[in-house]
Amino acid sequence: MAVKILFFARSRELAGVSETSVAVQAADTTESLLSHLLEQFPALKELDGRFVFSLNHEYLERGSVVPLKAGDEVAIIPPISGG
Amino acid sequence: MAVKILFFARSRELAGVSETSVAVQAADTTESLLSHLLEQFPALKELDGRFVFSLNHEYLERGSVVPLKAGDEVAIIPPISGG
Amino acid sequence: MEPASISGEQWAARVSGEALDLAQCMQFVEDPGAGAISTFSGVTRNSFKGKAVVKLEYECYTDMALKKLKARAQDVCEECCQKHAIIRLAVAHRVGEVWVGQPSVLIAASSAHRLEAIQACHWVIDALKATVPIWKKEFFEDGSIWKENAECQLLGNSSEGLA
Amino acid sequence: MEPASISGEQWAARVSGEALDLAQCMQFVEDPGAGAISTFSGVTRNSFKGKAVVKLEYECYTDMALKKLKARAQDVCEECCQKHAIIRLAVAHRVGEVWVGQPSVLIAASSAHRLEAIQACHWVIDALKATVPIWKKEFFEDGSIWKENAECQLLGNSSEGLA
Repeated sequence: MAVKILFFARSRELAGVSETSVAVQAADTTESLLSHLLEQFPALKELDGRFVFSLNHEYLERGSVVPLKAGDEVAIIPPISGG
Repeated sequence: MAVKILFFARSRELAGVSETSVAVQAADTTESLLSHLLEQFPALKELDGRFVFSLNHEYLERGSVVPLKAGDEVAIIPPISGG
Repeated sequence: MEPASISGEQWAARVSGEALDLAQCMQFVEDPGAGAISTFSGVTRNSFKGKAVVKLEYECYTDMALKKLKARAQDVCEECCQKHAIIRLAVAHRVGEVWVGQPSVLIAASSAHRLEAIQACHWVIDALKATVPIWKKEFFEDGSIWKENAECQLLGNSSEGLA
Repeated sequence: MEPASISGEQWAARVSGEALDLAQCMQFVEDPGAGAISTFSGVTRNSFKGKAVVKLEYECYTDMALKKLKARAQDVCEECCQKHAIIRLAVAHRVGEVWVGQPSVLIAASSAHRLEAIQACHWVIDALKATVPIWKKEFFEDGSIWKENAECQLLGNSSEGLA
């Protein structure tokens, strides 16, 4: 069971990659994913929590705990600045 | 002493000309000019007063009585519809 | 008619019997300090209150129209320049026949930030309709009529907005 | 990047690594029933708070951005269509390097009457800045910084406007 993780903008620079894959268990959530990512990419701590997750192209509320399943696409979304 | 008169839109069609020249005396005003024009171009009565004069490229208030002098340019301005 | 135009450092106004060119208006307002460019095109549409429109025909008191367009452009530039906001403004109006789909009026405005450019276009088209001596006749299959802008206050008791 | 786009009958959204083309957006929204076409171009400007800007660099979560642009376009079209007002809407955003004077975003809207086209451009650029996952980095002579839109509410307590 794997979840695809995308990094953008500053989170991409800090992680040093634009994409990774994380194995998840049935009980895993965005909360456990975050712990895992901060362990794997400690530089992400510099974001100081200034981001939200998106799950399958929809924003998640900041700090919300949402279950994950195989095939999900999660992205780290720092404050946006299009336009 | 002459004043130049310009007709636009419906007033031009009713007058049948786009321009004319009217001799004015020292005491003449937009009021006496109007009487003269309605006499010379009776079809202008069909405007039913729905116009203002401009004098030298500035609108005059409807019905106002303004003195005229040689070289003035007066126009009949029906309701505008640019844009 | 031959194109007639008037311009200042920050603004340009034009009345022309030829097809209007949005790219030309855009080019006038482009500026390295501009973060936003907004445009407005008024176009002949194919119907009015359910009746098929064939074309519009515009007539213009050119000298006075350019004087009024200049005044409106300066109003916008002066008001906005106090906020260092509007950089440039271009407005062009066509005279003569304007067929369905063709533009009769173009406005372009540039500014540092987006709000002012959008507002400038909005304000200029409203002011043009209210104060610039231009007339249009609408042609249907079976007749024609001289239009009157709802914004035109010339016949009202107030001369507000006619300066 | 290769251009990516999504469109419906009344709207088109595009994200592209190539220079944006306003004429193309205009063409999409042209319609015999349109009396007004309004456009908005967001352009790289040469300074930010007095500091010289060299270029911007945009990055985009393409799939999600197109989904959000589609939702915003449909919001506008649906709301306005109830008033038979907006005819068509096109929005395009560039990714990669955008130099001073070049557009990063283009919006064009057509409507029967002028107010709706102007408001649609205004609303779409505001909504884009608030909800579409695109990021820009500003490059100065001596460094660079990731920008954050003031309109971005992602970090607020409210998730209003993020749908």
